[in-house]
Amino acid sequence: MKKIINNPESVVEEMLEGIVNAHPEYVKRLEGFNVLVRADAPVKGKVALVSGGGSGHEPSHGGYVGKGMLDAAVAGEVFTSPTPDQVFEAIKAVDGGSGVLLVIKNYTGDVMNFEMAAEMAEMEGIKVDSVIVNDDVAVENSTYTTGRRGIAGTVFVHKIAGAAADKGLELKEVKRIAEKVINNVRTMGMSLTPCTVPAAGKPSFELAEDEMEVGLGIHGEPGTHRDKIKTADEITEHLLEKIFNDIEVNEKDEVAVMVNGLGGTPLMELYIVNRKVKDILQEKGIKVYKTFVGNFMTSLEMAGCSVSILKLDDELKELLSAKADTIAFKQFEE
Amino acid sequence: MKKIINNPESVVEEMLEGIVNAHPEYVKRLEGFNVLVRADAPVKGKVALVSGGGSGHEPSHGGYVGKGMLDAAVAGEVFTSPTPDQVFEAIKAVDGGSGVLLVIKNYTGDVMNFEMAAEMAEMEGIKVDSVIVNDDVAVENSTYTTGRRGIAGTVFVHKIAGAAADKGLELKEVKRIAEKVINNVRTMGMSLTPCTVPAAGKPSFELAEDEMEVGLGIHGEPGTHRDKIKTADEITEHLLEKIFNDIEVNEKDEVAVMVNGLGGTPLMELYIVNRKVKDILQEKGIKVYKTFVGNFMTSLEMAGCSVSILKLDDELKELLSAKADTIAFKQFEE
Amino acid sequence: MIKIIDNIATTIHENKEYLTELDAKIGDSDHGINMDKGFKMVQEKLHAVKDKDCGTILKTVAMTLVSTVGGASGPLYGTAFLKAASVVSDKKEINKDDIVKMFEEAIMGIKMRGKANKGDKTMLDALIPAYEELKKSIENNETIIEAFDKGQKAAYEGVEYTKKIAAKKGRASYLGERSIGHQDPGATSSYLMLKAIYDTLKEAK
Amino acid sequence: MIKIIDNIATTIHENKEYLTELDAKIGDSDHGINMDKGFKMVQEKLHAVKDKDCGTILKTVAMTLVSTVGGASGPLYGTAFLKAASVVSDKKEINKDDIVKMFEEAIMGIKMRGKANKGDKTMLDALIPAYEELKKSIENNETIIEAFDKGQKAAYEGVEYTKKIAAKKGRASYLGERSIGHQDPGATSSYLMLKAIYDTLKEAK
Ligand SMILES: Nc1ncnc2c1ncn2[C@@H]1O[C@H](COP(=O)(O)OP(=O)(O)O)[C@@H](O)[C@H]1O
Ligand SMILES: Nc1ncnc2c1ncn2[C@@H]1O[C@H](COP(=O)(O)OP(=O)(O)O)[C@@H](O)[C@H]1O
Ligand SMILES: [Mg+2]
Ligand SMILES: [Mg+2]
Ligand SMILES: [Mg+2]
Ligand SMILES: [Mg+2]
Repeated sequence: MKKIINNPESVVEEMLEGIVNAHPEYVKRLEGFNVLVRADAPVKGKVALVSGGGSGHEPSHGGYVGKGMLDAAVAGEVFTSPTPDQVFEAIKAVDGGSGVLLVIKNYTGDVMNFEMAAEMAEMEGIKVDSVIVNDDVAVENSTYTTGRRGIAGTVFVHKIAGAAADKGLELKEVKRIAEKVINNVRTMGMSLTPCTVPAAGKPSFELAEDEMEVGLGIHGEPGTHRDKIKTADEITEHLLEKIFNDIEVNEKDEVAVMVNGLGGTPLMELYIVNRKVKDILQEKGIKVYKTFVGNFMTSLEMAGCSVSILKLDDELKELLSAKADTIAFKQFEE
Repeated sequence: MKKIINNPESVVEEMLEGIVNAHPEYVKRLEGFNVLVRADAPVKGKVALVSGGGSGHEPSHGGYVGKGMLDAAVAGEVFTSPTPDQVFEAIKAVDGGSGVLLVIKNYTGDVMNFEMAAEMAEMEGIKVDSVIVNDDVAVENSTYTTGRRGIAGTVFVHKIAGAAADKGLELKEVKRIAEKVINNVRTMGMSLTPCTVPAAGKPSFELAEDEMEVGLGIHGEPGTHRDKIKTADEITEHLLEKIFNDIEVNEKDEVAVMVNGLGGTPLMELYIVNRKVKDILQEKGIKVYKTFVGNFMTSLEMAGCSVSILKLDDELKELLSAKADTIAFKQFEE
Repeated sequence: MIKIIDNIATTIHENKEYLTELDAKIGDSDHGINMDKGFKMVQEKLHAVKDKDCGTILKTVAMTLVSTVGGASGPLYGTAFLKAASVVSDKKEINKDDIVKMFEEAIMGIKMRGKANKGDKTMLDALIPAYEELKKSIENNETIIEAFDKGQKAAYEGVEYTKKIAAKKGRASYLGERSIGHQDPGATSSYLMLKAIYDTLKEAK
Repeated sequence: MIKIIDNIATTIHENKEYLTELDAKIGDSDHGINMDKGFKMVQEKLHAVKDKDCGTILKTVAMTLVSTVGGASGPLYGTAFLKAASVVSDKKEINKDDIVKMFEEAIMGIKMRGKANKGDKTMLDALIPAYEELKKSIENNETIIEAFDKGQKAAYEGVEYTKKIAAKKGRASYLGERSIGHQDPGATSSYLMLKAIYDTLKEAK
């Protein structure tokens, strides 16, 4: 295991200290908890957004705390959901009187821990609601299973619901908009290498020099299949094919694109993927409204990428273009 | 070689297409050249900043094209300086009548190719001047050698000189400020893994499972020495020690910090490094004015990091805090 | 009460590796580690509440599990203990009816929290049969010890049954059919807890 | 003139691997590749200017090298040819004095561009001795062929000398003392070019 760390047990603690040291103008930490909240929290009168999950997906979610996105991010151990008491503290710290929306990635542990926190908060009279992001088309969706996982598409939920809250919309409205994003975003990923959870000390799986894993989760869960490494264009075609099998996007529709790196893949390769994404969308007559390329939802040092497509309407477009000023996602108003 | 690419020969071309596809609101490409210029270039009356160098350091330099930083970035082949004709086109395209400043990283090839371009531009009556960044303390500086290399500190030059140009300062002043940054910034790096130039197909060097290379350049040049992997705290101590051996920073001085990832290292580790940087600076009574943590000047997928320290005065502080709106570096005014 | 919980904690600790190995097959190999972490903390906290009413004690167990176990089983077992606590708040003694009611509430809590059902290859496949047997036994006026004996035996059968079915809930569900043939770790820890209760009661007699 | 340049290109092509191997030892193993890429393009462009004056021809060579070779040697050789071109602009014939002047200007150009000097382990360690011998020979009224023969021999000695010294300029300078024992690739390509000129002149006689 080659990592720049001190002690596998303390990576989350030390990372959080490093984040707060670096960006005190954006975030402060709730003393005694693995929770980062906006430096100016609570914002009176604004619906607050809380997200989080296991660590190891940086900049998710602490990097999105700030104006126009999250009010708090709760950090669990690496790839492990945070416990409800942590989430509960986050909710209490950011509630500005207009209620709190939890943005949860769809994993059994995350869902249950966040929902328990919501109940605790409600018992204290805080208005809490939640949405569950499930954009990963690699997993089949069915009401009889745990359903699709939440991956990079979550960042679109943070951005757009965050903008809605920033506009002063009420909790019900912010939730409606978050769910609209969830219903319209799909993601599919692949990786070239595994990653190593510091406490485990060894890679989550093994891949031969000429192999790639397709459709895997962001915790190194096994994907849909293993394949010989293909060209960037072929990989991109496959990812988009899976996405378009799951969601109908028609000619003249407008979309936002996110080409997300899993942590160990250089930007150069992500842009090469984006070139092909654009080509394919252009062929289909789909209009790209905005493109995001970078490391948004990572799996430690895993090499690989995911592509997300978000179908837009006027409301989503306006909110996606709104100002955001967080550690890792900044955008000027247009 | 595990990469998401189509053809090793066309990575730069396809990457540039991917960048322009993704960010047409920021950059356009000079037809037939590997040059990205501001979408609104040339900006009349403003001193223009041009930088560039070999590719493989993304988001350097194309990611810094935009308001408050660069007017153009010239992309050579991977780890190879661009030729003067390319740089010359960039200069012509962005000159807004107030002259052009070239920001060159100190490598023999880069320096000579950019200077030839400057001469070509002067022959056409364009006012051109240049600065040479040499922040890498791993290499000994001496007038009898090629001198220190230019690495991550270059991004501070882009930011601060870019802000000076944005303020409407004249070429001489912008150059003076760029040189002030260069005189006050030092960087030291280390890596855990090599990187692979796509056209070469194999890693630039080999490192055992328990080894790290200290003081290496951003093209996989050999470092000052090879060592057993140490803890993050020990590594950080060593990097800062080398920096402070080279530049005097006293109690009460204010600095900006950049903890830069080389491409394959997760943010988590960079923040763990930053935690220790802050501790050391605090012990010395040095005040941290601003901290930047992320992948700013990379070496393809190399795992590792560098730390840069920039000594500030009031002028540099003001310019560092100024608004910047580029693809990869965005900052709201404070 | 304190004695029972203490014994549960000891049992879980003794089976830490075993539970983790089961989770390695179809999950993320942390079930034993997480459960042990939780019950160790429970043991530490028990001291402070040992003279309190049953509701307070169980609530302490619940909140401790919730805030230390994490993953799926933390909130599930936490909810179960919390719901059971609500039946006996302020009570220092527990009667037979309380036991049935506590059990019932605990299962409803788990169902509510995890949205799973019998046959989904979860802890419910141990707990529901155990509850049914225990209830029947008590309705037939058998002793509490007899009731828990029947309960733990039914839980054991339930654990065996989980080997035959595919997971529909939790992390194992990503494996689909490939989860068949493996025993569910959560069902196993549920069985172990019931066994620990039965053993404690029998010993105390 | 065209013939000479064509032969230089051929020589470089034949030594592509050799020059690259030398660069692998103390540089980044691209010198032969880059030079060959440049001179191939020169050969393609020569056609269009073959009836033009020497200045135009040399300027074409210079600009082609500059825009295709890259790295350190691209601008250096480009500058050298450009400076040489300035001596013979508009001329269709070159005399002995022109040759000395062209050579002198080329070396000054390289020095100006690369800020290196004799003894820094660069192409100058081949070119400066060559220039000095050639100049002496011409001042002594020897033939152009004789002058180039002495020049290329001095260049060869210069290449040998680079093995003995440490690099102070260019990429090899990061190696410091560790560069001793290796022959400089740029000095070698300079020698090969002079040799090609001499061979062409001798053959044409
Ligand atoms: N929705 C659910 N309802 C009931 N039990 C569940 C559910 N999901 C998972 N479980 C139980 O939790 C166990 C796994 O617990 P654990 O390994 O601690 O959590 P995680 O899967 O988050 O790592 C499973 O074996 C199963 O018995
Ligand atoms: N400053 C300099 N002045 C003169 N010649 C130089 C200088 N720097 C490098 N060279 C020459 O350039 C050669 C290397 O050329 P090349 O490999 O094409 O460039 P790069 O080092 O950029 O890859 C060296 O062998 C040396 O002869
Ligand atoms: Mg588990
Ligand atoms: Mg787990
Ligand atoms: Mg070279
Ligand atoms: Mg080179």
